[in-house]
Amino acid sequence: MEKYLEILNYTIYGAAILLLLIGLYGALTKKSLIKIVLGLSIMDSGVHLLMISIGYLKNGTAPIFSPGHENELAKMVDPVPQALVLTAIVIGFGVTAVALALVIRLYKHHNTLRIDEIKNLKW
Amino acid sequence: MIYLILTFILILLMIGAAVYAIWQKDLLYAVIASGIISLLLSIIFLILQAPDVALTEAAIGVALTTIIFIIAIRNTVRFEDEHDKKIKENKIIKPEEQ
Amino acid sequence: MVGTPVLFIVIPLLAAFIIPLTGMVWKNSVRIIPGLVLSYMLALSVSLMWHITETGTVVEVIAGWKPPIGINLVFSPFSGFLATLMIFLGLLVWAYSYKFKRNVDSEPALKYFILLMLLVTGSVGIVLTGDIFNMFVFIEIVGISGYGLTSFYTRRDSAEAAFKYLFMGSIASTFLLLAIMIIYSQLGTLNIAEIADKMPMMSNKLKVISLIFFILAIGIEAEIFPLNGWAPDVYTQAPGPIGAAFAGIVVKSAIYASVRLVYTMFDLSGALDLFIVIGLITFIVAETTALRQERLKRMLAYSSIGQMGLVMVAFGIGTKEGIFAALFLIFNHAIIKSLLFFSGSYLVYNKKNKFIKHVNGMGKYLPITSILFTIGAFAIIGLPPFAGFWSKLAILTAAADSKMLMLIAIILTVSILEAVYYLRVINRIYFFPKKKSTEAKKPTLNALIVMISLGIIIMVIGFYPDLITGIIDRAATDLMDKTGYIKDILTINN
Amino acid sequence: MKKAIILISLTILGVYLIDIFTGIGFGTQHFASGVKDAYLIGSKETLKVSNVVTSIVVNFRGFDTLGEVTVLFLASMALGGILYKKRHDVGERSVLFPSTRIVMSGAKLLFPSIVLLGAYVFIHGHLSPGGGFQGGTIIATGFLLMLITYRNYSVSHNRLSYVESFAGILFIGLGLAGYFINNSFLANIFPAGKLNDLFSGGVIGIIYVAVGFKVAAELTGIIYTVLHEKD
Repeated sequence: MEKYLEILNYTIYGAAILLLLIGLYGALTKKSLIKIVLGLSIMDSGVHLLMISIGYLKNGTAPIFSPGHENELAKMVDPVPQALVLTAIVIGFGVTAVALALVIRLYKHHNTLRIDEIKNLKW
Repeated sequence: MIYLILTFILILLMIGAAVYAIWQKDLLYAVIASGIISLLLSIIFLILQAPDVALTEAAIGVALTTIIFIIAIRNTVRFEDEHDKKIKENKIIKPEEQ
Repeated sequence: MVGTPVLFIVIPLLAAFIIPLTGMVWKNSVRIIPGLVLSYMLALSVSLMWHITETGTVVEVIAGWKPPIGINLVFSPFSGFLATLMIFLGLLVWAYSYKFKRNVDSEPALKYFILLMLLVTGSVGIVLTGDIFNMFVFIEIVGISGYGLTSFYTRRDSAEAAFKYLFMGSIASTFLLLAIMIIYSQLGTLNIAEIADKMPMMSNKLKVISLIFFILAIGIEAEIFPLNGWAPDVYTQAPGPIGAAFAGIVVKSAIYASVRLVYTMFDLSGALDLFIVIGLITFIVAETTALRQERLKRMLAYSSIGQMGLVMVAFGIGTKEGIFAALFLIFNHAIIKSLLFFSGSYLVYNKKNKFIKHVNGMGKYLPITSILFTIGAFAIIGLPPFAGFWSKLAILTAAADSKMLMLIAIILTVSILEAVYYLRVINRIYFFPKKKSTEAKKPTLNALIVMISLGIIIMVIGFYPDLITGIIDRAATDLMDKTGYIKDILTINN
Repeated sequence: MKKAIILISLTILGVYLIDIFTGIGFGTQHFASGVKDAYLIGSKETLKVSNVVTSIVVNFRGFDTLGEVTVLFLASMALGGILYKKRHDVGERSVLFPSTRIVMSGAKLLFPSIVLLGAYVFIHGHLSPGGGFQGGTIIATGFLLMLITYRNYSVSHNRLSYVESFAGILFIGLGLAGYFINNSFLANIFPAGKLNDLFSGGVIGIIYVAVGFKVAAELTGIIYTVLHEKD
């Protein structure tokens, strides 16, 4: 059992970091503005997964005192990262919405989404 | 044990969806793939004992973010390489050819 | 006492939620209320500055939980000094742009003031908060209001600049979250004082990694050299006064964050040398780039980045004199660069590309604005009767005290470059013939009052630097006192 | 070339991150004494809130939530500025696809239950998983469903900003009540009650309801603004 948990250890962290890297790669190399925003949002997802998995405890329970289980303090997973991720998700949504609004306006202005054609300013 | 296998499958699917989302030229499919990432992510959050976050991710990541992306795509173009297509159809002329 | 630090955040947010309601009844309230709120904040911060000279640092807990558990706000001489400066500048920006775009359709113009007020609030929050995740939230508030303000003009390429800023800002927030999580996973706390207290428990490798992530994230906001690609475009494309707001408010809060991290949270000895190296590179690269600019606002933007590099260098010296010089420079840069942005945007008003050549001969048509621009330029170069002279002198003496002679040589050489490009503009203002097609725009009355009062402040500080050095000296002592900071927060009995 | 450089640097970053996080370890307690236990005990003993995440989000770190609500407010405001149109331009909304009768009646049927679910989630935020954000977003998805199905379904912009402003004022007002009565912003001013009771946690439940209304109104407003962009 311990061995499997060790695998899980690597897979969850690995998945989170891979998501982060894939998102970052997309954001840095892709030419389409929407793809860039998509990459940023995938990157955010990766960080959120990373944060939640840091707070996880083996065989832990959710941090809720349900009736009859009020004394299981030690078994509860860490609630702090969950609260932080809650905040971060909502903030990330706000940023994504603003980004897409900017994309729509850029498209109206330049009639293209290609970042290599929108360069009135230096990139 | 069953959770371990489930998590492993979910993670594989999620990475696959992420790669697909970045690789796919059709932005609509890419956005749907990113919605799938959020969906799988919310299940993983549930397995990691974070029901609050799972609920939020399901509502925001799957529904709202995806729909806003789709609206943005509808207002712009659907394909990533829309430029090459336009050149092929001679709709726009490259600046140096002018 | 007018109130406690928490009102710095709560009152503007309350006003921001109320304004949409009052705006339906009385349109002009959207313009006026932010000004009232900013004046209230200024009164509050000045009275708190008086208060802390007698009682020492004010620490306020939120929701009644003592610091490691709850979030706390710290109004110390250092953070209070920066907060007061920022609020003062915010008020000036508000007054300058009060009549802004009156004839244009009013709706986006009205949103401008709410966004400006929240920009100031977010920056003050970054400075006052004692919790790293709370700092992240405030950085996001500053970021989003910044994106909104940058993309304010629909006709220019402002959306492009805003998108660039947003791209960098998103990557920054990701790295910030990573760094916060690494620290949380090791120490189990998010409170800056407790992190500083427990820092020896962290392994060296993780310390270095999290510091790098922090510097990467905050460096994007603080316009450190390789990460400042967004800044010139934002300064150029945003409305004129917003350039001043970025240079005077946002960047200062980012500098505060990085300084707080290095001086208080991390006990790494090499971090200060890193500051010097980064700062010097930023300083040299930005000033040489500014020399090659053809547009006025871009030139001012690069000059601003260069000055921030100089501030980093001064902080990196690490002695009390160094910190004193850095804070003095921050103060001077805030008022002088605001004056330059304010007057500069009138010199190139109504020009599409805002080229430097458009200022030709403006000395005759806009005499007061030109004189004020000249005062600002002389002050920032560091000519003797103006405020900028004392801060440059302070940096040079601090470097000399620490036996860093190379540093003095580099700073002096680069300052000559700085002088060259500013004098070039002044030369054009006074000694070049005016083109026929360019028409001058007279500044509005409130803008004129703001610019003249800034000019007077520069002159007064230039002649009587003692007016401000006492406050800066206390702020510098406060920053050096790490154990005092930890003790103030962790042993609060509320 | 650029891609190769990016790939290499990303690989380096990835290796470093993997190294760090495997060093940190998974599924174990990483730190000896953190704020975690204080939160768990405080939530159970003092605040009498069963959902610890709720008590952190609303009370212990309630200031973050205030900032976060402001971020959403700012986002909707910035969005309005970015996609600004003169009043008379606001015409018909673009609909993603013409919906069939089945979708239309299905949406009509689902909408009340979605709103009800959202309300349930944020009223019981301190007892069960969920709360203001979750409930608010669920309600916003309900409005989203109506908006994309019906071409002529509209939400009054004024009404949205009434809800938004009043919810925000309620949040800050409750916080200020704590400030004036108990000398600390957001401090609890009502009796805490009993653990696992609907009326437990004092001010927390009420604040979370306010957050729920605010989030719902703001997200609906954001979607509404974006949907009004016609191609």
